[in-house]
Amino acid sequence: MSKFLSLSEAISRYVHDGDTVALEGFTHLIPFAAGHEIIRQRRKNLTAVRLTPDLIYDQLIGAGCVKKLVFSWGGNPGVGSLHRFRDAYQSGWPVKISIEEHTHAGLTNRYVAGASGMPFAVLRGYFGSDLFEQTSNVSTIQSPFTDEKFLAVAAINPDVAIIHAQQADKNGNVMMWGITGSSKEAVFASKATIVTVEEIVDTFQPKFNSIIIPNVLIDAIAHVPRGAWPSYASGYYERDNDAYIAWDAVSKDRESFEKWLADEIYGESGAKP
Amino acid sequence: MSKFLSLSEAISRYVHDGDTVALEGFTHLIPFAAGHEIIRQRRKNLTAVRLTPDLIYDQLIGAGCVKKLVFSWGGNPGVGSLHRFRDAYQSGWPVKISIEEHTHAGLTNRYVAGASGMPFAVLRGYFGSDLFEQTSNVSTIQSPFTDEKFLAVAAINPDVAIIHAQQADKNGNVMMWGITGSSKEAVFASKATIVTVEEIVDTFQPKFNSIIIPNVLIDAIAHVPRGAWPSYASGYYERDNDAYIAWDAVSKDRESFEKWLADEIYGESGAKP
Amino acid sequence: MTVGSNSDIAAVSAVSDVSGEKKPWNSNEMMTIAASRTLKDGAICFVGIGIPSTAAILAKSSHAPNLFLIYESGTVNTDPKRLPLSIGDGELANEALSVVGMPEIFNYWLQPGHIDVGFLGAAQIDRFGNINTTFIGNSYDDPKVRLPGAGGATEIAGACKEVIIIIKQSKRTFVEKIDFITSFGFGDGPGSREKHGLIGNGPKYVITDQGILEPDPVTKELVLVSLHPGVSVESAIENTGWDLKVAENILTTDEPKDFELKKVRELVATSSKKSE
Amino acid sequence: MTVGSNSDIAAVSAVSDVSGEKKPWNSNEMMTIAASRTLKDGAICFVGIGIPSTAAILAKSSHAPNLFLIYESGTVNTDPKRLPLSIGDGELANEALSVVGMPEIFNYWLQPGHIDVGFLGAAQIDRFGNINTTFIGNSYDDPKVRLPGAGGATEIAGACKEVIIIIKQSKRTFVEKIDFITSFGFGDGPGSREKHGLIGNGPKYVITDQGILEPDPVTKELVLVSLHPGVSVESAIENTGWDLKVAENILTTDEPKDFELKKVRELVATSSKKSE
Repeated sequence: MSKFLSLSEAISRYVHDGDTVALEGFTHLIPFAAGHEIIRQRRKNLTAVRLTPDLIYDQLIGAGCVKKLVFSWGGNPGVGSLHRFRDAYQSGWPVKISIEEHTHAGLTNRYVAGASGMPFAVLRGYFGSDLFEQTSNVSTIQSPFTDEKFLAVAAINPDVAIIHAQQADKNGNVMMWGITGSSKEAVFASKATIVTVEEIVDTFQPKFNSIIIPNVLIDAIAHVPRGAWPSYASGYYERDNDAYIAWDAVSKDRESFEKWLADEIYGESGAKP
Repeated sequence: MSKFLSLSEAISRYVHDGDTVALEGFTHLIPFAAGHEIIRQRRKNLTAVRLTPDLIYDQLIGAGCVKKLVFSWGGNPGVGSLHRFRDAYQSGWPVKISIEEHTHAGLTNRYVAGASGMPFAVLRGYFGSDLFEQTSNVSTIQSPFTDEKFLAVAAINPDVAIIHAQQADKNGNVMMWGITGSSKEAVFASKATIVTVEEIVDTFQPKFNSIIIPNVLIDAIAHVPRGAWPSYASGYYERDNDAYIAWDAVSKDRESFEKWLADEIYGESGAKP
Repeated sequence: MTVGSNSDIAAVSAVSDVSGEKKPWNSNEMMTIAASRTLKDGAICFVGIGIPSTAAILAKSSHAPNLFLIYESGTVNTDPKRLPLSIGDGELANEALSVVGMPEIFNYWLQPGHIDVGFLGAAQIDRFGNINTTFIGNSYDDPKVRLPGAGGATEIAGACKEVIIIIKQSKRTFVEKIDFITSFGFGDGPGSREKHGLIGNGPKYVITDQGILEPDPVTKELVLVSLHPGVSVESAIENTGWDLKVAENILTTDEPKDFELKKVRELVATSSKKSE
Repeated sequence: MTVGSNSDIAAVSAVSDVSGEKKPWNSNEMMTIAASRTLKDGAICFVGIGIPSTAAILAKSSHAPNLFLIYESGTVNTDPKRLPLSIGDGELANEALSVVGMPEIFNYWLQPGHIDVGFLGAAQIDRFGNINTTFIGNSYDDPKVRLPGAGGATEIAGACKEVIIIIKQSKRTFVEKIDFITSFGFGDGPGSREKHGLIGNGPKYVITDQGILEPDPVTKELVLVSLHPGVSVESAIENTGWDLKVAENILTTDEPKDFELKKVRELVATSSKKSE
């Protein structure tokens, strides 16, 4: 049942060294502030799951929080590579990370299986791709009704899911609208859930394409306006594309990244725009 | 791509003798008017799929349109039995029907599999129930990752899904809100889709718990105000519970049912309140 | 069937007193109130039409304001002010925190074990809490009486942490061998649920017009643990089709409190009026 | 990767002319326009960022106003007025008929074959239209260059009725053997797709800066069927890492029309301005 906590308290209680964490949000509503707090609290050995490990996971990886990355598309969208990810994966700086790589359909269905309390989900996918040979947690399964084989993906049940949403009400229910990606499935699949929100409201107003996450599925809510910056929160602020572009230079070498860490995360200023 | 047709034209084009049809809508938005039109056009040998074959399927069965019923809960909700169903199933009047019986979870997942383009879906279900032995289109499946067995249900892909919705826009997209049951899955699973709507609007307004069905998934839209009566359409009219209660007496014997058919369906008056 | 998925609303007003004794409440009221009292505040509860809805609304209006009600039609955390006439009554949608599709209800809420308490009714029950809502007779293909079927019940019985069964007790309903296992209780005893991979703990209470039964923690056989006021052990035994086990220290169910009766009657009256 | 899921926006403004000849358009503009022309009105199209989005918006503004655009982020029938900066750009959600979760996109829209056309980009392609967006080098575990990975591409390649691949042609990209098959084209020739149970028909066009390739209906090997204006057959062969097949009656791609160039430049300019 959701409690309103400070972000620092929420991360401290629900994210532990060695946990499997899923910071979800597909381009929209990426929980950057929560990611920064994880860095600040110097969590280690995380298995970090996310369809698109963009800047937020590049930052966590560069800061040494991650030992394994589970993902389906890794890049700085619209800009280029994730330099901190490459440096960790290919050169072991600051720590060597391993990867488990999927397709969007595959990883999405790993969440679906986790949300469904099933050890696996089935799909048409991966066949013909070399990915099938490289990736653990996939297998084949025979249809019991037809003479066809399908892909099975293992469920993923993170220790904690972290998402950013537009609104919480006073009872600790959460409403999000616009692009929600696989966030709902990540929440259902996870043992604990932290939500950062733009605003706390008395009652929700109807919105197109909204989903509501009931308080019984949430452990902690932290009120963190602009908590998705530099990604965007529909109805609140737009994507700060300059920050995405600027990240390329910041992350390109270890020194400039360490300066960013010191100035923006560990320093007084935090990582606010 | 959706076309606006009269209900009569829609049924005539998309419902054929021997088809597998799914008239969905869980308590809410039950496409009664469309069902009556199927009776009026004297369709035969339908395989009729529906989670809850309540009054609407009692009427279709009594009128002799159905040869097989696929369902998961058969009753007149809040009232009692489906007399026409029992008469057809147990005494073969007016035609003998066969049944294929599921649980809600099982039949819902048959639609999910159909919507997903998979020949089956997997769930935790049926085990321990004698239903497993009685029902076709279920099987067991071994998890490829754990030492557990699960239920597999075969996909269902009806020839035509028929649903009732609150609104269509001028482009033939449909919006529904409130309880939508398994309607979305039935539409995705079906080869053709007919939607009857309360109203045609210029643009949709945001509503809580709304879903939108794009025009590319729909074949025919018929403007049929009160087309869900005596069930209800949230925002338009309430359930006519008296009609549900009255059905018990109407359907109890063959003569009163045949009079109802003559007066309300085949006669001039139609089946309007 | 989920209790009352068929005709329990009608039954509520029609029932007469089993004991023959004059009491200021009827047995449906007693069953409703006993069921209501088992609901803990904050529990996530999968509810059906009729007695379960009445019990849940009563609990929310008294000791369990944060009871979290889910109906199989997709209404999540709903707070109906009147008795729903059907499992998908507009009232349930209007008063819900959200309404979702049935795949989400069954696959994301029920199947993984999020539901604390599920209510079930039945036409027949055996000593291990297995229940039948499918047919009465010797043959599935040629039943004596065809019942509505499983609906949500089979998976409710499998996956809810606790199941509460509400059923009137008689030799017709409490039988040595049920004609069809629609929903699994404890099978033929300890270990049966595990064998079938069911994640829930099975029946916790069976609430009847006679009293309350609970499974023995070891043998899993239902034991009469409480008698409703005015009901005798003999009556309970007489109305059971097997050799009923009775707890050594059998309790008497607390009499309905005034506020409980008042709320239940108000709900039932409004519901009947609605259908007149 | 879906085309441009990484850095194609940047590339659009940076690209220089391959032929060395002065032409009033650059090769990215030509690729975009050629891709746009392949899109039929009313088609359901799975779009990525960069050239596919530009091509789709151009098509909707001209010959295909009813093009039905889906992005993997969940936006259904969207009508962006400017180039989206990312696959989940707010513009895509704001202009969409509806926005759904990713399970619905992949399981209900893509997997059953509802999508007519899917766009893909690649770092490497082979003669059978198999593509690599995972890594360059000899070893998955120790790559020379790590690429973004599959994203939606593998299942787009499998399930869309047609796939259009957009890629610049060179000996580095058009290779005899790709380092990793991320997304399947025609495998090693006829029958390969069927063997893997892929329901879509595979690559229909490969659009490059040199021209347009189509699979031979029998052998499934890519054949150069059209050259962009100003490009020679020799240039196309020179920029291919295998023995390129050339159609007997090779066509010349129509020059970009004024309205096409105007729209593409307008879109790209707005997008660049946005990122300044």
